[in-house]
Amino acid sequence: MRLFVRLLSTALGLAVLPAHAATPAEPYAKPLPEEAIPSVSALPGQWPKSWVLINDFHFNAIVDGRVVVVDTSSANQPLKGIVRAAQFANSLVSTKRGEILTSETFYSRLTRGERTDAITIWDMADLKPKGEIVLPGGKRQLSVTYPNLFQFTNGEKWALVANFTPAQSVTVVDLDGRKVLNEIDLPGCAQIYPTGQRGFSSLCADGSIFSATLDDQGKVATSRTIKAVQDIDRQPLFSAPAMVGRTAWFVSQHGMLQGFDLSGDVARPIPGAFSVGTAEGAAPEWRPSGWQVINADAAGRLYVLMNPAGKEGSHKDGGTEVWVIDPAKKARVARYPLKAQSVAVAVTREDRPHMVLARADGVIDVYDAASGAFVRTLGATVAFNPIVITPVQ
Amino acid sequence: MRLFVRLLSTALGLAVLPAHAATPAEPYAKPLPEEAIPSVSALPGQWPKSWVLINDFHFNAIVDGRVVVVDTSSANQPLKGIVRAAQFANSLVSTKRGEILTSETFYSRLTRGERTDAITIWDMADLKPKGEIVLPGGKRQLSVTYPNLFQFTNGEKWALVANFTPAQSVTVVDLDGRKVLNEIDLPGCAQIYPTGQRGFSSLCADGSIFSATLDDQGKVATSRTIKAVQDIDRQPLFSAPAMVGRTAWFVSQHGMLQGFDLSGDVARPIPGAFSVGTAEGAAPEWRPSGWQVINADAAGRLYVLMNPAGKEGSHKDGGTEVWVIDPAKKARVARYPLKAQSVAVAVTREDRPHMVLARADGVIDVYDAASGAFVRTLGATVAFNPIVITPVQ
Amino acid sequence: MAGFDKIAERFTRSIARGTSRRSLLATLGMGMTGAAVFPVLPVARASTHPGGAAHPPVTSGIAQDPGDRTTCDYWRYCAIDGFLCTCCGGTVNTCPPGTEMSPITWIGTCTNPADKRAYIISYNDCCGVSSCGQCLCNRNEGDRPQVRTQSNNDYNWCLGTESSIYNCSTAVIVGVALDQPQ
Amino acid sequence: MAGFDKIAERFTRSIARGTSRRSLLATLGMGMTGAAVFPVLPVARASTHPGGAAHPPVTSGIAQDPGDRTTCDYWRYCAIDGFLCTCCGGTVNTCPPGTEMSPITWIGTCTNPADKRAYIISYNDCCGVSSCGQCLCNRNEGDRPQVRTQSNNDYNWCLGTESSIYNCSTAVIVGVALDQPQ
Repeated sequence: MRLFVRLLSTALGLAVLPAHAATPAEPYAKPLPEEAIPSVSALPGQWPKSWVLINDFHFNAIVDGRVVVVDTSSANQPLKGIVRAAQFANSLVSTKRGEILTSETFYSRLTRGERTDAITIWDMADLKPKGEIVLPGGKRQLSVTYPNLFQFTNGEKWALVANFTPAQSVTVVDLDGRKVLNEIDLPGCAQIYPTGQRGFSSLCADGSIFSATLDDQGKVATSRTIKAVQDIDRQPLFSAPAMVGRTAWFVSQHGMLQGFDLSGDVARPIPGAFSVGTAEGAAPEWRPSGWQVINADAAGRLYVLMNPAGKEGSHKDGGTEVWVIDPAKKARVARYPLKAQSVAVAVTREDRPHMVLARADGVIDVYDAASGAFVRTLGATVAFNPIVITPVQ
Repeated sequence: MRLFVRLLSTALGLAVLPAHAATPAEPYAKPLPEEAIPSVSALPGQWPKSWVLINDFHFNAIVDGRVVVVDTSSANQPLKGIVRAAQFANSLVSTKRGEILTSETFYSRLTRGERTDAITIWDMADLKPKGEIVLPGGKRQLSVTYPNLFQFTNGEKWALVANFTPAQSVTVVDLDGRKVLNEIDLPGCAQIYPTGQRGFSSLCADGSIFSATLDDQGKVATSRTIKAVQDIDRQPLFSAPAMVGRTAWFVSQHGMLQGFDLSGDVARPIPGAFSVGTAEGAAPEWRPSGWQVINADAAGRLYVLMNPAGKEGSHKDGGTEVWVIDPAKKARVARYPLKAQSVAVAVTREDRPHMVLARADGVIDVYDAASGAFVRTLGATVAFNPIVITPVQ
Repeated sequence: MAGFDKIAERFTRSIARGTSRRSLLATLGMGMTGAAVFPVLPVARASTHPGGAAHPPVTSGIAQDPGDRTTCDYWRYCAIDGFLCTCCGGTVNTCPPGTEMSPITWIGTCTNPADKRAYIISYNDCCGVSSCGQCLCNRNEGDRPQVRTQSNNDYNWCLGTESSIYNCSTAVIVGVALDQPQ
Repeated sequence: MAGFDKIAERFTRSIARGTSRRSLLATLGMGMTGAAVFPVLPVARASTHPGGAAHPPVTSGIAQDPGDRTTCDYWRYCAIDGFLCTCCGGTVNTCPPGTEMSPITWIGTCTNPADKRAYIISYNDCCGVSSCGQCLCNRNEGDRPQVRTQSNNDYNWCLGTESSIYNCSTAVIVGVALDQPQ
C-alpha cells in the first residue's frame, strides 16, 4: 500500500506527505506516525485460558458457518479471529497439535455441483489452513453442531468422523499421515465417544452402548456391546456429555446423571445414576434444557442448564439457572440464576474459572464459576448463532 | 416419503393409517386427506407484473448472496423463490429468454482454493439451473451490486460482464452459444450501458463517455468517445440510470438530471440537463440519496429518492421522499413522502403501477405510483439486505 | 387394523411423535422472523413489521385445518425444526420453486385442534437452495437423541437429493395415527 | 514540498478525500452492531447489549488519537465502508489472524480532532475469511462514482490477495495531507 500511495504520488505529482514530515500543529508538535502496511494481528503462542472457541451455526447462511476464537475476559474486543466451518461443520482444537480442525462440506458452486467433504487443518499460530484431508463418499453427517460427531483418538494423532446417509458409519482419519484409514459401519448407533487408547464408543437405538478398539490400520480390533445403558423413551440422554478426565457424564431430559468410564477398551457405565435434584418455583418442573446442556470444570464439577418450565419438548428451550453438581458426592452444590435464558454452558480452565453462557439472541455472558456472580457480557459480538463452547485447555 | 412411511410401517408392524381409512370424529366425519409427496410449487408461465426481483447482498454472508422473486401484491406470502447469487453477484432477467442469469464467483473451499467466475442460467419456469458459462481469468468485478456491471446486448443474445483487477475490461459472452467471445480492455472506464443493436457505452474517469459497437465475434467494430459529459468533482452522476426506452436518465449527487440516448451506435447526451428541483424543510438541502436512487415507470416518469439532510457524503443515506419527474416537461410532478428512509426504488409495470421501496432494515414497502399513497408493507420477509429492485416486464 | 400389540404401538408412537430435526435455540422461531438473525421473538417481530399491523394470516380456507401457516404455533408444526416453506415460496406441503423435496425424512404426530385427530406429519426438507432465512420455527415435542434417528430433529434430511443444501421444511399430512400423542 | 499547482492539489484532494468502498444502506453501521443483520442502529444496539451498559471503548491510549475504534464515528473512519477490523480480531491498522491484508486499496483524508491535521488514511481490506459481521460502518464523505476508481467505496479491494473473500476493513495512517478536506 505504501507502494500504491507512492505510485499515486508519482503519477499525480502529489501532495501526500509522510507523517514525520508534516507541519507542526499545537499542542501536538508532531503528527501521528505513519503505520506499517501490510500488517496482520498476531496470536499469542500459548492461548490464554480465558479464551474459548465457539461454534457459530449461522442459521441464515448455513453454508457460511464458523468457529470463532473468543477472549471471554474482554468486554470490548472479545472476537480474536474467525475460522471457516462451512455447512453443518464440526470442529476440534488441540493445544498439543497446535491446530484447530474443521470437518466441512463444500459444493463446487456453493449450493450445487460437486460435493467435497474435507477436514481442514488450521494453525493455531495464525489461523491459516496448513492442510486438508478429503473425506470420500460425500457421507459426512450433516446436523446442527454436535461435538461428538468429530472426535480425536489415538492420542490426538487420529480423528473420527460420523457419517449419515442415513446409513451410519465412522471414518477413521490419520491426521499426521493426512489420509483416510478406514470406514467402520455402525448400523443403529450414533455419536462418537473416544474410548481407551485407540477406540471409541457409540450409543445405539436399542439403548445399548457399543465400544470398539482399533488396530493400527484403523480397523476394528475388538468390540463389545453393553445393553440397556439408557431408556430412550423415559430417560433419554442428551448426546453431548461433560468430560471429567476420561469419565463422560451424561444428563437425561429429566435430569438423571449417568457416568461412563471411557478410560478402558470398553465404555463402563458407572453404577448409581442420580438426579440433578428438584426445586421450588417450577411449572411444571425443573428440567435440563439447552443445546450444550451440561459441561464440567477442571475440578470435575458438573454445570447443568435448567429450565423451570420443563415438560415434553422443552429440552432445547434453554435454561434460566445453572445447577452445579458434585458427581463424587452425587449432590447439587449450587444453583446459579442467569441473567437470561441460555442455550450453551462451558467453564474456562483459568485459575479463577469463569462460566460462559451463550444465549439464543447471540449474546455471550460471563459469570464467576465459584460464586455464580455475573461478571460481564460480551454482547452479541462474536457469533450469529453460538451453540457450542469449547474452553482452551 | 410415502415409501419411507410404508417401509417403517412394515418394519414395525405399524399403526400408521392412510388418512382416508381413519375413524370418523365429530363434527368432521372424514379426516383431512393425505397429501402428495414429493411436491414442489409451480410458478406461473407468465410472471405477474406485480412481481419484482430483488438483489439481496447478504452482508453478513457475502458468499451467500441471493436474488429473490417477490410478489409485491402479497402482504403475507411475498417471497416466491430464491435464486443463488453468490459473492458480489450480479443478475439479469429476460422474459424473452425465460431466464434469470447470475454472474457469480465461487471458491472450491468456500473462502479459499480455486476461484471460478461463472454465469449461471436459471429457468424462470422452475428456478432451476439449466446451464453455465465459465468466465476466464478470475477477474469479474466484485462490488456491491450495481446493475450496470452485467448487461445484455445484441437483442439479449449476448451478455457483457465488467471486470476489475483493478485493470478494467468487459467480457463479451454469447449466451445462446454458451461461450465467451472476447474481452475488451477498457482502461479508465467503468460500468456497462447497452448501446445500439450490439454495443455498449461506459463512463470514464476523465468525465467522458466511451461507446463501442461490436462485430459478430464480439470484437470492437467502431468506437467513439464524447468528452466532458459529466463533472465528476461537482456533479458526479450516480452510476445506475433510469431507463426510459433506450434513453438513460442519470441523476447527479446534487440532483441534476442528464439523459443519454443509447439507441444509436454512440451514446448521445441529451441537451439541457435540469434539476429535480428544491423544496423547503431541508437542512442543509434536498439531495438524491440511496443505493438505487432513480428509476422510471412505463410512462417514462422518473422517481428519485430524496434526502432532506443532503450534504457531502449523504448520497447513500437513503431518501425520505420520492420526487416524481416528467423529463419531457423537465418538471417535478409530485412529491411522495415515505413511511421510512429507503434505499432503493422501482415501479412495477402493472396496469395500476406500484412504487416499491427497499429500506435499510430490510423492509419492503409498496405505494401507489399514481398517488404516492401507501398501500402495504411486506415486512422484512424477503431479503436480508435488499438493494436493487427489478420489476418484471 | 386392530390387534397391534402394545409394544409396537408404543414404539410407533414414540417414533411418530418424536421427530423434526435441525434443532436449535429454544424459545425461537415463531412467526415471520423476517430477516432477523436473532431468533428471539420480540426483537424479530418488532423488526419485521415495525410500527405496523401483523400480516394477514395464511390459512387453508377450511375450518377443519385451522391456523396461520406462517406462525410456529400452527398445529402441523408440532415437531418441525427449520424455516417454514410457507414463508419461502412454497406452501405447508410443497417446496419452493428451484428446490428439490427430500425423499426421506422424519415424521411427527400432531393433533388437529379442529377434528381432534392425531395426524402423521412428514417434515420433508426442501434442498438445493441456501437457508431461506424466514420463519424459523423449532418445536421439540417428542424429539429424542440422535441415536433414535427417526425421532431426532437435528439431522439435515437433505439426503438422496441432488444437493444436500438445506432451504426450508414442509409439514405434509401422510395419514392419521391410531391414537393421540400423550 | 511547496510548488504543487492548484489543479494537482485539487485532484489529489478529491482522490484522497473520496475513498472507501463497498457501500450500502445509508444510516447504517455505527457501533458494535453485533450479530444484527439489520444494520439499523437502534435495533442493533438494543439487541447486542440488551439491558446492559455500553462496552468499554477501545482507544489508542494517547490523547492525540482520540475516540472509540469500535464505533463508526472514530475520526479515521471518515470514508470507510465495511466491518471494522477492531471488532473482528484485528485492530484499527492490522488485519485479524487468518486473513491477508490487501496490497492495494483506496484512501481517504480524515481530520484528527485532536491535532487538527488531515491524515491520509488507507482503508486496506482483510481477505480470505468470510464476512466478519461485526461493527458495520459506512461513511461516504468524498465518495465518488465507480468511474473514479480510487474514490469509490463500493469495490471489493481484496485484489492481489490469495483469496478475494472480504472479511473486514482497516484504517491505517499513511501520511499527512497537504491541507484539510473542504
